[in-house]
Formats: sequence, structure tokens, C-alpha cells
Amino acid sequence: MAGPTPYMALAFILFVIGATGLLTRRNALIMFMSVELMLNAVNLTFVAAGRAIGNFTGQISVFFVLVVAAAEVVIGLAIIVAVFQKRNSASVDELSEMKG
Amino acid sequence: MDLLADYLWLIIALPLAGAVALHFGGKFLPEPLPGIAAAGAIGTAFLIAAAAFVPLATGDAEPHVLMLWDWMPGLGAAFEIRWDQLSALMTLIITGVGTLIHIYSIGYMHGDPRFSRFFTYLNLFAASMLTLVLANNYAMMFVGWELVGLCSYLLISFWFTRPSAAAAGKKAFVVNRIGDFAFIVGLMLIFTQFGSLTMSETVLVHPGEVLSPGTATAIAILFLIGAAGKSAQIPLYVWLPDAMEGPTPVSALIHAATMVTAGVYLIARNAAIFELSPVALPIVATVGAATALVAALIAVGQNDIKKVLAYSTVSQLGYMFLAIGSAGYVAGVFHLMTHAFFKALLFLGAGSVIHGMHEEQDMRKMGGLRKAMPITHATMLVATLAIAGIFPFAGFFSKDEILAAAFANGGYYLVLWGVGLFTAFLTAFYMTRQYIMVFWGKPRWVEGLTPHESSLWMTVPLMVLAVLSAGAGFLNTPQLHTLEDYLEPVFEALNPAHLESELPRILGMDGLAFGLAIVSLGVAVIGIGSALFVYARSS
Amino acid sequence: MSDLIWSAIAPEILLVIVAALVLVVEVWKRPPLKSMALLIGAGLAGTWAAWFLQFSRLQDLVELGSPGALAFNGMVVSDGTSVIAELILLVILTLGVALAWPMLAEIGQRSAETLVLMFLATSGFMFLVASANLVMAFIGLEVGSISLYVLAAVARKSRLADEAAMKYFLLGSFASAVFIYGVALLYAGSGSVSIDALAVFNGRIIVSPGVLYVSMAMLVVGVLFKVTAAPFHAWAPDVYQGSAAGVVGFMAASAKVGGFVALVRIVGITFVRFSVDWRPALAAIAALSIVLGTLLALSQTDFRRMLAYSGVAHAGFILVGVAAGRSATESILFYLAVYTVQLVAAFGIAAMVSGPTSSGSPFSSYKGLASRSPLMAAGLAVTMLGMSGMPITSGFIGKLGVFRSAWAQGLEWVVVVALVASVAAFFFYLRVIVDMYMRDADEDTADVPDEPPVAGRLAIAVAVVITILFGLYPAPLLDLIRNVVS
Amino acid sequence: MDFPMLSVLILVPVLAAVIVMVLPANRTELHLPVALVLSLLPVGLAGVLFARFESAAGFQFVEQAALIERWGISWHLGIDGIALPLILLTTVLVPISIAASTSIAKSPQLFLAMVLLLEAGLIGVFSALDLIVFFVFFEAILIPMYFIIGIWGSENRIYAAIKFFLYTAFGSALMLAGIIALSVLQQQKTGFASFDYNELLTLEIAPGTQAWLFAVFGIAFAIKVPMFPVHTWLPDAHVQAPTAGSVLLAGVMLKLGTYGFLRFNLPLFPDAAVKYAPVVATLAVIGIVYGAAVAIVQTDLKKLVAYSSVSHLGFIMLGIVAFTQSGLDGGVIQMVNHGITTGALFLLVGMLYERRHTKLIADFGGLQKTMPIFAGVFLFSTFASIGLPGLNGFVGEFLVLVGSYATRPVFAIIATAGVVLAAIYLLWAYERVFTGEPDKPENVNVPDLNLRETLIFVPLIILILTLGLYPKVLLNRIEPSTAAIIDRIEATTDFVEPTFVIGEPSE
Repeated sequence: MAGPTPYMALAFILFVIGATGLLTRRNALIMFMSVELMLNAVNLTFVAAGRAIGNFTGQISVFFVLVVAAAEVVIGLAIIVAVFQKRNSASVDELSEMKG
Repeated sequence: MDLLADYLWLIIALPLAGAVALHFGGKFLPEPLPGIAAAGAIGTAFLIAAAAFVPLATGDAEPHVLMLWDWMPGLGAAFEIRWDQLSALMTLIITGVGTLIHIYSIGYMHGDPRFSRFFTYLNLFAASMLTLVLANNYAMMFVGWELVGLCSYLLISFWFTRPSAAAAGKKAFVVNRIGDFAFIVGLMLIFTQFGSLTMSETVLVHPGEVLSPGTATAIAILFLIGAAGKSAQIPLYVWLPDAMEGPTPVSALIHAATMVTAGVYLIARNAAIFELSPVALPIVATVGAATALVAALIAVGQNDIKKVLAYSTVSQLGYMFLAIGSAGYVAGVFHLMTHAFFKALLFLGAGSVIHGMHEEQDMRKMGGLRKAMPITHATMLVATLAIAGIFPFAGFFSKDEILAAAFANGGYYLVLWGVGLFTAFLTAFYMTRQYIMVFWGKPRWVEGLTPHESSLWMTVPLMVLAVLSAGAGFLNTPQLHTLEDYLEPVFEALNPAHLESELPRILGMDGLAFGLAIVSLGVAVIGIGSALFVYARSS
Repeated sequence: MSDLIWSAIAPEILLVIVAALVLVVEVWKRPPLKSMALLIGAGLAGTWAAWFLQFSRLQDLVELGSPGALAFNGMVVSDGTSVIAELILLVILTLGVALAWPMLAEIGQRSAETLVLMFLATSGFMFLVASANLVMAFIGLEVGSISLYVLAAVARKSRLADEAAMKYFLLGSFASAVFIYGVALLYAGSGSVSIDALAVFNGRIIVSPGVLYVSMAMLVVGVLFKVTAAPFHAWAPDVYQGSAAGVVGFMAASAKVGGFVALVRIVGITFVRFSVDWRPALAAIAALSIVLGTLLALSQTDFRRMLAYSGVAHAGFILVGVAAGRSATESILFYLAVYTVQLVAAFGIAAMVSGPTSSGSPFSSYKGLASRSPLMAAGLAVTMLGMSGMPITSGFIGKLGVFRSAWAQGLEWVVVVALVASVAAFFFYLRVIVDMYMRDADEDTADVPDEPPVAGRLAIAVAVVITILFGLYPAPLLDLIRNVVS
Repeated sequence: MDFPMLSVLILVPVLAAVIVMVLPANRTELHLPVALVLSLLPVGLAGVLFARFESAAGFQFVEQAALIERWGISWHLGIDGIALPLILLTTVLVPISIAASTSIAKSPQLFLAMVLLLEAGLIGVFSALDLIVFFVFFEAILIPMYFIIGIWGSENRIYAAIKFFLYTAFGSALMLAGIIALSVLQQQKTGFASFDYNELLTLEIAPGTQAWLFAVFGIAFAIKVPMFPVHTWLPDAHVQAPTAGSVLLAGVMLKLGTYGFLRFNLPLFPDAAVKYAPVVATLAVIGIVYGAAVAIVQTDLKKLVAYSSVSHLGFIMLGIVAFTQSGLDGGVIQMVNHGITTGALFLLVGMLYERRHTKLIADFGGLQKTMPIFAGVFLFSTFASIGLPGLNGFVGEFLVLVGSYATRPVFAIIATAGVVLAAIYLLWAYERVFTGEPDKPENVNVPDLNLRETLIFVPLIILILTLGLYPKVLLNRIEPSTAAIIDRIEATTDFVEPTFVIGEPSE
């Protein structure tokens, strides 16, 4: 059986993709999805490492992360919807009334 | 035996108290009370000084130092009074002439809205000058030194609403300060060398125990610059002519009896240090001679009655410097005294003229005043003869001694003697010129002016001074050297090694002294004669 | 497991319970705000009592020579750091509620939610500061952060509030993701997510040692985002300006306390073996934060943005202490205590000046405040001086402690940079004072009520007392901290 | 411990400030009298200090209590002969400043409270023997002064206040680095932390370290003094400050710098002090001449007095780095003297401003005729400032000059030139303002000093004369302390104070 390295490498790639997406995209929804991607990369890392190490900490942790992610989804979507209602757009570029 | 020894401080305190009292209370007193009070204060000081002077002069009392209080202990600076022959003599001159000037001022300042303030300043001035000469401590001396500067500032700019008066006062103070700069540096040197600012025996008599000749030269030069500031020597004389902006009694006080003599006094007091230096005395003499000549030359061309006297003062101070630079200390002090008499007289006389002419100062607009102002005329004549050096008036003796002292040193000093002689000629010339322009010839007054003789307040001091100007010379004739004997304790230890010959006391014994006297008298006569020739004819 | 020490999490639990109660009561009775105050007051009092319970237990432990106790199977720890941090959070919450009250009255039905969120956020951050396990820490962090995202948007009338919430949410979740990825990598490296994972590490590295370094960087960066250290501060000005005025002080302060205590634990316990590696990096970040925060604060025209940038600089100052290592812990806690209280008060006064639901608080509103409301002006002036680190204020003592430790640890250059920057910082702190005291009101100036409401006065008084009293005589607070933090 | 005199002395003005603040705001007629009466209490206390002070080296009225024990910070107060005169000066100048502040219209309570707080801070600075306590007071007094300038100043007050604040705060920041470094050094050498002055005195610091510590302390104090070239805040601050602010700023606050040099730079870093004294002396002399030269060309009367301070403070610095008894004594006493005379001058300029609403010299002229008493007091103060012997200014300057001549003759001689320049700029100003006919119509009817204003000057004039004629009252108390500083420098470096013994030739 292959070691954890390939899984972790994949997780790393996912995480970087997520981070890049968050930092470069301008649509709030896509940015939000990027966060989710990052969290899932974390989950993958936990699981892969946990399996290699042989304790359950990693897998248990995943549950917590999932729960937190779910909470974030709720709040995040609510905020995005609220913004969208007011401005008919979910682009962060339009969220630039504050400067300084 | 000397009951007054512990009360000498009163000499300073009385005029000072007068100043303070008049400053705060003077404006409540009607004229002439403030003036009388002020004159009383300084007159009493004169009496005390005289009473303390008598035992000193007769040898019943020794010179002594009266410690008043510690000032800056770290520097050995204290308020201590030195009562010796020199300071006693100076005190008498200051208080004596000062009293006369005070009295005179009562008449002169009549009607001035700041009548009492004027006497405040006069009293303060006298106190300052007395502080200067009575100090036994360089720091205290500097107090007086600066305070006379302050008072000259206050008095010269007394009529402060005249911008020229205010500027002249400031100029006097600032130029004096330049001299003070050197004086302070000199004091620093004194302190670093002697470790104290007290005028101990070491400093005054045997500075050679501590000082190297080089350091002595440095101190001497610095003191000379300081003295030049106060005594209006080249190049710091510029303030004095401007200072004529002050009321005329001020000119008499500052330029005859007190402030300007401070420099002479300083050098005489520190003669030992000057003698230690190989070059200091010749420099002093040269500065003196040069000043005497230059000022006399300028005086010839003046038309303002006070300006003539101002430059004459500068010139005569040059004489005193020449005397001291020639190690003729007694001659210098002697001339200081006689000059105090006749120059005070001249200024006060001029003041009387100005007063009588209703503030006219231009001699070209005078003339023929001898009838209108007989007393002034007579006293002025005495003074003119005295300053010109005509036997037997006071100036003759003192000037003669100076020239003799210069001559006696020989060598380079012969040049200075020549200069002095020529200056004597000039002095006689311009003084006669002034006398003629003011008192003889046809009146050239402005229309409608009626000159009048001054009040008794003014004429009495004139007469007293005239007597002194006429007779004071006999204090120290070549045969009758009273003053010389009196001052001997102060100067006896001095013996400038680098000056060629002995001091010419013995000159009196042989014909040379007599010859010199004849020469200087002759020069004076020629001066008077040429002035008569030039001016008496034209008027 | 016999280590169910409930007292260790008593305040947190109570806060959650009160929050739940409030929600229930709100839905059930819709009571007026005044009655709600009773419940909230009781809840706060209870939480304070719980904290005292926890504190006295800890004192007993300390007297027995123990630094603290692990509880719940090593999930939470009750030690000096956590107890003091919880105290600070509790003070912030109390002041925050008091200062938010005018806003609650204005936003009507959402007032209960606001209170709930504040309670929950506090409980989250309390869990964070008490966590002995990094996953636990993550949960605490998220409970706190997510509550704050919502709080930012609570004044929904303002367009800027939405914008602030959105930005806060996106960058906040990004930071959380980074943080938890760091935890995952640490787990991959050491096989444990305990906060002392590396301290008890047996040497078996699952992947490669490099993973630990990446993990360290991730954990630290994740927290640095939360505490607005440069260069991870970009969100802070917009959020502090745009969020609902009444709660923004609470938001800023509580997040900072939580974040910094977490950071202290992470670098001081988890990565203590690597201190040679992280110390220069942290020092550099500290210096960057100080310089950048100060420079950017100089050019602001809005008071709240200025406070945000000054917060960046303050993050730098505290990081100087973090970089100095464990010896600075007590100074950091002192610093946090006084700074966050001042921060809450400053934002609170801003809310009174510009309105409880306003977005932003331009400097022009402060002109002539001293003559219109001397109390508020004096409070704000004291607060500003405290933040600037002026001696006689506690801000000075805080800075002094931090700098002292850093200097002794060889970080002289950072201290010098910090000192110079703190002089430049006077510019913007004094600017407010200038506007309040030395200029007169003009047409730009907002209308301000003559005197602040009672709660506001109370909050100002607390801030002033803490600033001045602990500035002149800091011993009580320092002793309190020192007695439990060994 | 004995009765904590110094703490009480610090506390009384604070309480006074509180009392003034809680007076009813609408009873404006009460504010100033109450503040004035309360501000007389410290004068009495300081008088007790003065009377019970023994002329001996070492600190007296010492009190010590731990503040932050583990950091080594303690409430350690005590005064020696250097601090005592400055405390006296502070307590005397405060009531005078208050009495001169009747024209403050905008929130007078706050103003009076600020002045009183300033007083507390100043007393604290001069009595602190713990470096942190010192630093706290040193910095804290910026706040009231900042408010005084910024709120009650003239047109450009905000600019001046901020400039003043930042300049001095910058210096203090550097000094704080030095203080921290000292305590860290102490901890490394002895194992326990301390900011205590006496403890730190026992440290042996390597010359290299001394050099930079001297520099950071020195810069902080030099800004406060202010020495050339960091003096530029001073004219602005003075010109903009209200009268009381100027008086206290020039009278006392500037002395913090010179005091700091004496208290810290010399004893703590003797090696560096000896090494860098020429640098300090050079700057001091430049300050003397430069300050005077710039004062000459000023068109604003207040600015002129401000620049004269630059010049006068140069003398003090010169005296301090002379390392001779007279130099140090002169420096200390000149601090007091400058406070009195410049205080008087600022009061006068302020009163003139109240009457004419201008400070430009060109706007005046002939005022001696319209206000003779005023002119007299002005002239008196002017001469005190010029250094007329018999008045106080002379004593300090003269001691400094003679004292520094012993070790630095060239500097002393150049500095003496400042004496001449002082006469020029001050008398010229007097001439332009007071003499001549009052040709401008607005100068014809300027009211002279009233009774209150005259009374303000009475204590100052008495002090000017007393210190001018009998400075021993202070010198006695100053000397042991300054001697101790020189002893310390001699003990730790190879510097030897030149001695002057009568009869022995010295080079």
C-alpha cells in the first residue's frame, strides 16, 4: 500500500488551488467555494495522516472540521445573499466603498 | 582710633539708599526736595569718606579691608571694601565732585517732569562708581564696573523719547560690554591663576610669585581692552561723543569724575600685573598717546559745545593712559583728579551756557556771552586755562608730570612724549577756540533769545570747582609732592624692570624737570596764542 | 476519565447557556429590551461568579506548585494564561454589552440575536484560550469568528455593514482554513493534535521534517490574520469601519485576545523547540506590523480606520513580546488587558459620537467635542494617550514590559524600531485630541448628545480607571497575572 | 520612614487640580483665586524642604516603596542640592503663572488644572530616583503642556503643540531604550532587575556601551534643553503658548534637559561624558552664539525672548560639561536664574500682548512714556537677563564662564561673546519698544501695570536681587551635590579637576 505521501500531496494541491481561487477570484460565491475546497484538503490530510499513523485522531478531527465547515456555509451563504439582495451582485469588486 | 573703619560701607549704602528711596518715593516729593535728598546722601558719603580719609592721610590709620559678605564662595568672590590711599582718594573725588554735580543738577533739571527719577539715577550712579573703586574683589569691582555701565545707559537715554538719546545709551552700554568681554576673560585668567578673585597682596603687589610674564601680558592686555571700553580709548571711544545726548550734568558726572576714570583706576590698581609684562605698559602708553592725539584732532573741528568737551575728555583720558603706561602712576592719578575738577567745571559751565541759551548747543550760534553770564564766563575761563596747562592752574602740574614721566623713560617713550606735547598744543588751541566762540565776539544768537545767568544752584558749584581747578595743582608740585607721598604705599613696591630709567622724582631736583615744565607751558601758550590769532581776529 | 473538571469551562458553559436562554425567551415572550437586561445582567453576573470559581481553584493549584490542570482528556487547560485571558474576555464582554445597548435599542428585534452572538463569540474565544488541543482551539476560534462575522452585519441598514461582513467572512474563513491545515500538517508530522504535541513527540516523523515547518508557518499565519498583524491585516480597516458601531469594539478586542493567547501557546508550547527559527521571523513581522500600521494610520481620515491601523501597530507591539518568548507572557497579558479595554472604550465613544449603527466615524465629527461633551472627550483623550503608550497610562507599562523582555532576549533592534514608531504614532493619537480640544465644531461635525448614556459613562469610567490607575500603580494587575502565570 | 514630604508635594497640586475641576463651572470668579491659593501650599511645603535641607552630599527626604517589584521599579524619591533649587523654582513660578492668567477665557478650570498637574509632574521629575518613575514624569508633563499650548495658544498653536510634543517625545523614546538597556545590563550583571538610580550608579559599564547610552540620554535631554541644532521646536512653542505656558516652559521645563544631563549623563556614564564633553561643549557654545545672533534679528518680541533662552541654556550646558565645581554650580544656579528672569520677561511680553494684541516689535514704540512702571520692570528683567552683576543672571553666567575657562578656555572665551550679544539684542529690543515718542496712536493710551500685575513681579524682583547679591543661600546647598558628581567622574575616569591654590603657579 502506498504511504500517505501521494494523498497528502493531492491535499496540498487542493489546498493551494483553493487558496489561489480565494485570492484571485472576484465572485463571492466562487471565493466561498474555494474556502470549502481548502477545508476539504485539510480533511484529506487528516485522514491520510491518521491512517498512516494509526490512531483515530485524524479521522475524528475531520468530523469537527466538517461541522465547522457546515456552520460556515450557513453563515457565509446568508451574508452573500444579504449582499446580493442589496446590490444585485456578488462581486467583491463592487464592495469597495471603503478606502483608506 | 579709626572709628569709621567698620562703617565704610555707608559710603556706598548712602547713595544707594538714596536711589532706592527716591525710586519709590521720589514722585511724591515736590521739587527740589528729591534733589536735595540725593545731594544730601552723597554729601554725607563725602563727609564720611573725608573723615575716614584724614587718619589715613596722616598715617594714623592703616589701609584695611572690610569684609561685607560672601558672594560666590567657590570663586573667592565676595563683597569686601578696600580702604587704602588710592581708593580713598578716588572716593573723595567721586563723592566730592559728585555732590557738586548733584547740587548743580537741582538747578539744571528744574521743571523736568522726571526730576526725581534723574536724581535716582545720579545717586545710583555714584553708588556704582563707589562700589567699583572700593572693591577689594574683582567680582565686586565688576559689579560696580557694570553698574556704571547700566547707569550711563539710564542717564544717557534719560530723555528716552528722543530716539537719538535712546540709541546713544544703548551704544554706550554695548560698546562697554565689548570691553567687559575682555574684562571677564581677564577675570577668568585671574581666577585660574590665583584661585580667587580677592585682591590679595599677591595679586596687587607680588603677582610675579604666581604669574608668568606671558600670562601677565594676557591679563594686562585684557584689562586694557576692558579699561579702553570704560575710559573711551581707541578704538572703543566711539560711545562717548554720542553720550552727550544725556543731560549735561550727566556728562559732567560720567565724563569727568566717574565712569571714564574707571579704566585708569583699573590699570593703576593692577599696576603690578602690568609691570610684570614686558610689553603691557608700552602698549598702554601707546594707546593713551594715540587716543590723546586723535581725539584732540577731532575736537578742533567740533562746533557743538559739548562735543568739543567730549573729545577733549577722550583726549585727556589718553593722557592718563599715557601716564600710567609710562609708570607714572601718581601722575596719572593726579591728572585724573585735576581733570575731574576742571572737566566737571567745563561741562557744568557748558551746561550753564546751554541752559542760558535755551538748549542751544551750537557754538556758531553763541558768542559774546561773557556779559550775559559773568559767573559762568569767569569759571569757564579758569577751567580753560587749567585744561590748557597754564601755570599755576591745576592742569599745568598734572600734565607736566605726565609728560615728564613719559620723557623720563627715554627710548620709544620719547616719541610718545612728542605726541603728548603736540596734544598739549592742540588742547590749548581747541579750548581757547571754544572759549572765544562762546564768550567773545558778537552775539550770533537766534532771534529773540535772551541769555541769562543761571541760578545759584548752578553757579555755586561752578565757583567751588573753579577754586579747585585753580588750586589743586599745588597738591603735587615737583617740590611739594604731597600726593606722591600719600600714594606711595600703594605704588612703592612697583619697579618696572623693563623701563629704562627710574621714575623721575629726582627730576625735580635738577634743571631738566624745570626745562620740561617750561616746554609744556610754552606749548600751551603757543596753542592759546594761535587760537587767539585765528579766532579772536575773525570775531 | 476522571478529569471532567467542570470548573475549567464553567464560564464558557454558562455563556452558552445564557445565550440559549436568551434565544428561547426572545422567541417565546418577545420581552422588551429592559426586561432582557435583567436576564443579561444575571447571566453576566453568573459568568463572573463562574470565573471566580475557576480562578480560586487555580490559585489553590498554584499554591500547591502546579501551573494548572488539564481537563476533559487534555482538551482544555485551566492555567494562569487561560484564566487571565478569560477575565479579559469577560471584561470586554461586559463593557461591550454596556456600550452596545444604545444600538440594541435602535435595531429593535435583532437586539437579542446581537446579545446571543456576543455571548457565543466570547465563549468561543474562551474555549480558544483554554484549549490544550489544536482541534479544540480551531473550534473555539471558529465559534468566536463565525459569531463575529454575523455581528459585523447586524446593523443591516448600512450598506457598509454588509460589505464589512462579507470581507470579514471571506478572509476570516481563509485564515481559519490556513490554521486548520497547519493543524493537519502538525498531525501528519507528529501524530498528535495536542498543543504540546511536539513537546512529547517521540521522533517518528510520518512525512518529512519540512512538514513541521510548513505547519508552524500555517498555524502562525492563521492566527496572525485574526490579530490583524501585517501583512495579514488588509481586512481590518474595512471591517472596523463598516461594521455596526455598537459592537465593533467588542469584535476587535475579543478576537485579539483570543488570537494572541492562542499564538502565545502555539509558539511558546507547540513550537518551543523551534524558537531559533521562529523568533527572527516573528520579530520581523512585529517590526513590519508596527511600521506599516503606524504609517498607514497617519493618513486616515476616519477615526475607526485609524483605530484599525493602530491595531495593526499594536499587534506588532504585542508580537515583540511574543517573539521575546515565555518571559514576556505576563507582559503580553497585561498589554492585552489594558489595550483591549481601551479599544472597546474608544470604539464605544466613536459609536456615541457618530451614532450606534453608523458606518465609519470621520475625524471631523470630533471637532470641539470637548466643549459639547467634556466627559466623552476626556475619556477618549485618556484612551488615546493610553494607546499611544504615554507614561502615566497603563499603555506605557504594557509596552515597557514587552520591550524589557525583548531587549533582554537580544531583540534590541525591534525595540528601537518600536520606540521610534511609537513616537510617530503620537501624530494620529494626538490628532483626535487636537480635534476634540483645540478646534471648534463646524458644519461637518455631527450632532452629538450632550452627555453619554449611563452605560456609556460606566464603560468610559472603567477604561479611564484602567488606563490611569494601572498606569500609575500597575502592581495589582501585574501581581494578579503573575500569581497565576508562572 | 519619615513624613513623605516629596510625595505630598507631588500630591498637593494634583489634589488642587481636582478641586479646581470640581468647582461649579459657572462660578468663574472663584476658579482663579482658588487655584492661586491652592498653588501657594506647595510653596510653603517647598519652603519647609528648603529650611530642613542640610548642605551635604547625598539624597535627602528619601522615600522608597516598591511599585513593580520583579521589574525593579520602585517609588523612589529624594532630592539633593541640584533638585532642591529647581523644585523651589517650580513652586514659585506656578502661582505666578496662575496669577498672570486672568485673561484665559476658554474653560479656565481646565487650564488651571493643567497648570497644577504640570507642577506635580515637574516636582516629580526633579525628585524621582527611579529611572522609570523619572521617565514617567518626564513624559507625563508633556500632556498638560501640550494642552496648554494647543488649547490656549495663539493662531498656530496646534502646529506648535504637536511639534513640541513630537520633538520631545522622540528624544524620550530614545532615552527609554537607554533606560531599558541599563536595567537589562543590571539584571545580567547582578541577577536582579532594577531601575533604581543608586543601583545603576554602581554598574560598571563598558566604555563602548557608555558611549551610546550617553548619546541616547544626551539626545533626549538636548532636545529638552534645547541645544543647537534640535532647538527649532522652542520658538514655535513659545510664540504660540499662552503666557503661563511660556513661563513654565522656559522657566522650568527647559531645565529638565540640563537637569537630566547632571543627574544621569554625568554620573552614570562618566567615561563617555569625559570623552564627549567637547562635543556637547561645542554645541553649547554654538547655541550661545547662534541663539543670540538669531535673537538679534527677530521681529517678534516673544520669539526674541525664546531665542535668548537658547543662548542662556547654552551657558548652562557649557557649565555642566566643564566638570569643575564652579561650572557645575553655575550651571545649576543659572537654571534657577534663567527661570526667574525669562519667566519675568515672558510675563511682561504676555501682559503687553493682552493690551495690544500684537507681539511685533515694530508695532510698539515709546511705551516708556505711556507705561513707565511696566517699562521699569521690563528694563530690570532685561538687565537681569543680560547678566548685570548684582542681579541674578550674572552669578550663574560668571560661575559658568570662570568654571569652564579652567578646563575649556577657548569655549569659555567664545561663550563670553554671548554676554556682549545679549546686551545688543535685549537693549535694542527695549529701545525699539519703549523709547522714542509713542508715535503710533494705539500706543498712546496703553494702561500701565495694575496692582495685581505689579504684585506678580514683586517676588520675582526680590528673587532676582537676592540671588544676585547673596546666591550663597542656594550655592551652599548646591555645592556638596555638584562636588559629588565631580568626585565620581574623577574616581571612575582619569579626569582630574584643575585645582587653584593661591601662590602656586599653575599652567
